[in-house]
Amino acid sequence: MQVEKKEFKPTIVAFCCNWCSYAGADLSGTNRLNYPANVKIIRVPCSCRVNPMFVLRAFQRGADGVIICGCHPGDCHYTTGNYYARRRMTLLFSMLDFLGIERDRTRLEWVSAAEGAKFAKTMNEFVEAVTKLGENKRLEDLRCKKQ
Amino acid sequence: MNVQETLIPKLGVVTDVRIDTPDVKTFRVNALDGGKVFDHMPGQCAMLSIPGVGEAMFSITSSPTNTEFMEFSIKKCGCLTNWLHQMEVGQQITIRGPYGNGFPVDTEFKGKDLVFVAGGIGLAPLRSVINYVRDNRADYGTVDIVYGSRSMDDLVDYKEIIDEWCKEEGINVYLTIDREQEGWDGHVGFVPNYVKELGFDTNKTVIICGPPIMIKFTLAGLIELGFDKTQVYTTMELKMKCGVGKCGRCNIGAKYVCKDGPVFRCDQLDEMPNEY
Amino acid sequence: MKQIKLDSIQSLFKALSATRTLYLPVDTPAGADFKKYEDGVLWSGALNTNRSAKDFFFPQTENMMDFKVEGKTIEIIEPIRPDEDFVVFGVRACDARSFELLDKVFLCDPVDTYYKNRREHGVIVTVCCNKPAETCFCTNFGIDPTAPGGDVACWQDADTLYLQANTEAGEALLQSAADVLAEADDSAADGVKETVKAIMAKLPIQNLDLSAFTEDNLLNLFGSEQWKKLSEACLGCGTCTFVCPTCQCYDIKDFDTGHGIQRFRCWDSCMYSEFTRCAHGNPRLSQVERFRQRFMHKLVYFPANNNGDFSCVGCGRCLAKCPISMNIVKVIKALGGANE
Amino acid sequence: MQEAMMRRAKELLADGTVNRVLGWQKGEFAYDHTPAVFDSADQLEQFVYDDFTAANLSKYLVKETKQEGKILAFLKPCDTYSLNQLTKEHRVNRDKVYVVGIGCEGKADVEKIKALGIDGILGIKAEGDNFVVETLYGNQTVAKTDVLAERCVVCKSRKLMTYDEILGEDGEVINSNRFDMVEKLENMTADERFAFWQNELSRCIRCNACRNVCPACTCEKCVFDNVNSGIANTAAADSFEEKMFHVIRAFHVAGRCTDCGECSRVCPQGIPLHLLNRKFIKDINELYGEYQAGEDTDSKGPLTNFTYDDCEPSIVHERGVE
Repeated sequence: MQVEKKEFKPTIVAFCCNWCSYAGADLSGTNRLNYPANVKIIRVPCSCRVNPMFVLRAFQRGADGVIICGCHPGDCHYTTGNYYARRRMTLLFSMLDFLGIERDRTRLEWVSAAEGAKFAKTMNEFVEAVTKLGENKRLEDLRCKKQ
Repeated sequence: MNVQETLIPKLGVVTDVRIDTPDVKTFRVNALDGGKVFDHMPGQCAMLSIPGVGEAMFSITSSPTNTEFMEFSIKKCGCLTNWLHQMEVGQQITIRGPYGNGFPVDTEFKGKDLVFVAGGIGLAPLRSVINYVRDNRADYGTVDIVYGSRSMDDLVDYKEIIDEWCKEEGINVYLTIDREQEGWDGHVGFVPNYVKELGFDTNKTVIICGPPIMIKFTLAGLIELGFDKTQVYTTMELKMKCGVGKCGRCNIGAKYVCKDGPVFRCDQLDEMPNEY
Repeated sequence: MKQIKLDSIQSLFKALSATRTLYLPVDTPAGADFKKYEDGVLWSGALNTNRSAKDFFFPQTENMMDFKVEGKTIEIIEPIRPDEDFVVFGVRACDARSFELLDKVFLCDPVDTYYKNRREHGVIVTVCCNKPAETCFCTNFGIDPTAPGGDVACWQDADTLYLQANTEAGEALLQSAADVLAEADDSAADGVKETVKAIMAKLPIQNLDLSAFTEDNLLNLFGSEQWKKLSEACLGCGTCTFVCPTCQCYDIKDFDTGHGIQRFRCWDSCMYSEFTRCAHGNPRLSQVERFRQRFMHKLVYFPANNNGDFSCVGCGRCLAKCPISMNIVKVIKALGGANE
Repeated sequence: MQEAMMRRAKELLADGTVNRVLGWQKGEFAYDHTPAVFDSADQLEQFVYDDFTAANLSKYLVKETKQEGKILAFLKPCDTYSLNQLTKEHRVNRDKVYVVGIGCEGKADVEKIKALGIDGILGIKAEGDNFVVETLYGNQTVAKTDVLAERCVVCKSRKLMTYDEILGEDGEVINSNRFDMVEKLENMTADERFAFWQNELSRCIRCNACRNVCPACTCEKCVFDNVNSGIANTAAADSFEEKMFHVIRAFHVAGRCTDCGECSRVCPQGIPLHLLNRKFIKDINELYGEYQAGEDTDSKGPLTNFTYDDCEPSIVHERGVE
């Protein structure tokens, strides 16, 4: 019997800032713009709320890609949060790269509340990039895999 | 017996939840097909767990003579107990045991006059013995129960104490609360002082359970009254994981509380390092 | 007694691994460790492995059971027991003794079936230490490195390995490799034994006075003023515990996999601050108490419960690995009385 | 040197400048020295200092400066970086430490000496570019480069960053090649890097020695010990948890790590943990400007700071090998 190979649909976790990208996601919805349903949005009060551990735990729990969306530099609701987030995530992504984790599994994008179209485009691009990489194998926790 | 049988728990189901005090609830646990999950001796403990939350040791508060179900009086004080307090009737839990040595009800206690001294949630392990003694009344002498708590709202099993224990012949119940309170006409004061005031006959056997500080001062008071440490029993509690003396954390000196305890005679405690 | 030339030792490994999995010490960039034998894997000549051999019977993590929780109901799923037969080659006398000590804990009533199951599936082949180091002090605990025990004991000289079965399982193992083994005189390894004994006699810590560590002396030792000084530099890490062949404390934990709960057990260390912490507090609040617990357990509590056998085999791993070089030998010398 | 240090310690104890001395105590062998606090001239007879006294004493000062009185601490150059960083973070009360800075020419790694087949070590002496190792079987001369601890081979600085007085000679900041190995890894392919770290980190036994010895890890309660954090564990049950622990630990000390190398020194499994820290240091230097933690006590750390025109994380794509 031939088993039909199932098309790989990555699980994406998107940490979205409450003040911009989360609203941007809303806007892209009301504008009927499509982005894949396998993007799971987690609302955070600011992109700088995202602890590096959140990113790792998302991978542990089965994410194939993690994207963090925040306000454009200069527009942070808390004035400077995203500047800190930028440094942190740069170093974290670089470290993951150093460990040999594929670079395209992590991304940081600035998406404002008015950029519904950019949100959808970003997500589409990211999902495509992660789909190309295939399943997350290097940061997986075998216990969390469904048998 | 092997660990496969003991570390892998059985399933129980909560069949009744009684609110005793603002932070103590008593849970009735049955096997899935009714009846008890296992038999036990007074003073023995069981490991209760909610998978994913944690597992901890609790003393079985119901008497072995109760053949229908087991009861656990649990005070809300940590992660697991918080969770347990949210349980409703019908919730399944895992349960394994019984663990520990239990009180020597069939040996040293036989034929003796017994004094029970309890403070707060410390009544939970003693209730098992008290009810066992009540159900085998002929085997034991007089029974005195001194029970104290912070306030009258914090007295565990108040209804049972008033409706059953107080009314039974040969049982004297002495209740006390720490501070004056409206609606309370009983004794006010700390348990150790009350025990001294009551001045029990020194040929009686004493069983104490409560906060460490209460045990310490009650014991000192009893010795002042002329009691010997060999007449006084208490029950201990430390962090446990396995319940069978192998995981290595509940030891006091060379003794494991889960296996060699939790019931110790006070003269035995003297031979153990003071690390509890 | 059997023998095989060292230059054809690979044929022995091949024969042993034909019917079961073979583990043996292999060199890594940082010391030796037990690895599975595959073609071309070389046996390390190191005196001892970084980690002890206890992993084979008491692995660092082990799944105990799974739960499926749905609403108010719980389902318990027991794990499949590993039934792989294996042989551990190259165990030293100290580690071989450690199994006997672990047996006392895990095989006493109630029997730990997880451990017992592994124990029944494993065959131990020991090898006499040719070059004991200054950190070795097994002789203090009645261990003779020239009679390393196990199911099969081996001795090695310049070009030959001599093998002697000690148990039925060992006989069977040697039988399975009979094709590559030659007969040897029973006294063939005597020369090696004499050489090793001569080296042992010259090593520094062979005469520790352990007489003070008795149950009667428990409270005195517990109350000793020395613990504070001894534990002063202790970092509270678990290195000594985890490299120790006899440390057996464990933790039981639940892990939420997202589709069920896994209950597993893993090594734990009495040196860790959280080891005894529970809702009502922690009886061992500072490192002094935790440090004391570890050594009191090895030298007093364990012997009190096990006919006077100390829970140390003198393998010297903690001497080599402790980040601040505090170890059981220093504790014994400080508290042992006549060692002063 | 040892004699001079003992003499000075006794003087400072006698004149009441300090009431305790933080140093190293003789062990069983010639090389297993234990950090210790001495509070009398008598106890100081056990004091030892030689080319095996490697432990960084700065972290002990967190605890010690909470005690009554001033403590004398003998610090090597790398230890002074750690002390500065701890002072900056208000973990150590600098006023309660009397620092005697001691010059350092690099410490010997006893494992490396033993690996050369040298047994029965009784002592060690530095002579120019060599160590003379005294053994039961006579003296043996070995090249320093062969037996120096890894962190000393690529020593970044022999200059004392903070001290109240100096014994011996102060050195200079060295233009070292400590990032060579990081660079080598960066130039590997992602697959090779993954294989490298998988092999190294899989040996981790989660003994926490790296964390507990680290002078930058001084949290009252570590997130990996906090049962409420959801990631507390005493053993890595999956290879993910090994990576998680070391990445997060390195991240938590990023910008604060002085590269003292204690983590790799104490690792019982010989995992080159310093490479993770050095990767962060190298990235910080390259992306946000040269920064050396522990150089001073008042500058802002790179992760508690920013500029408006910092690079975007996508810069990772432009660097090194995919």
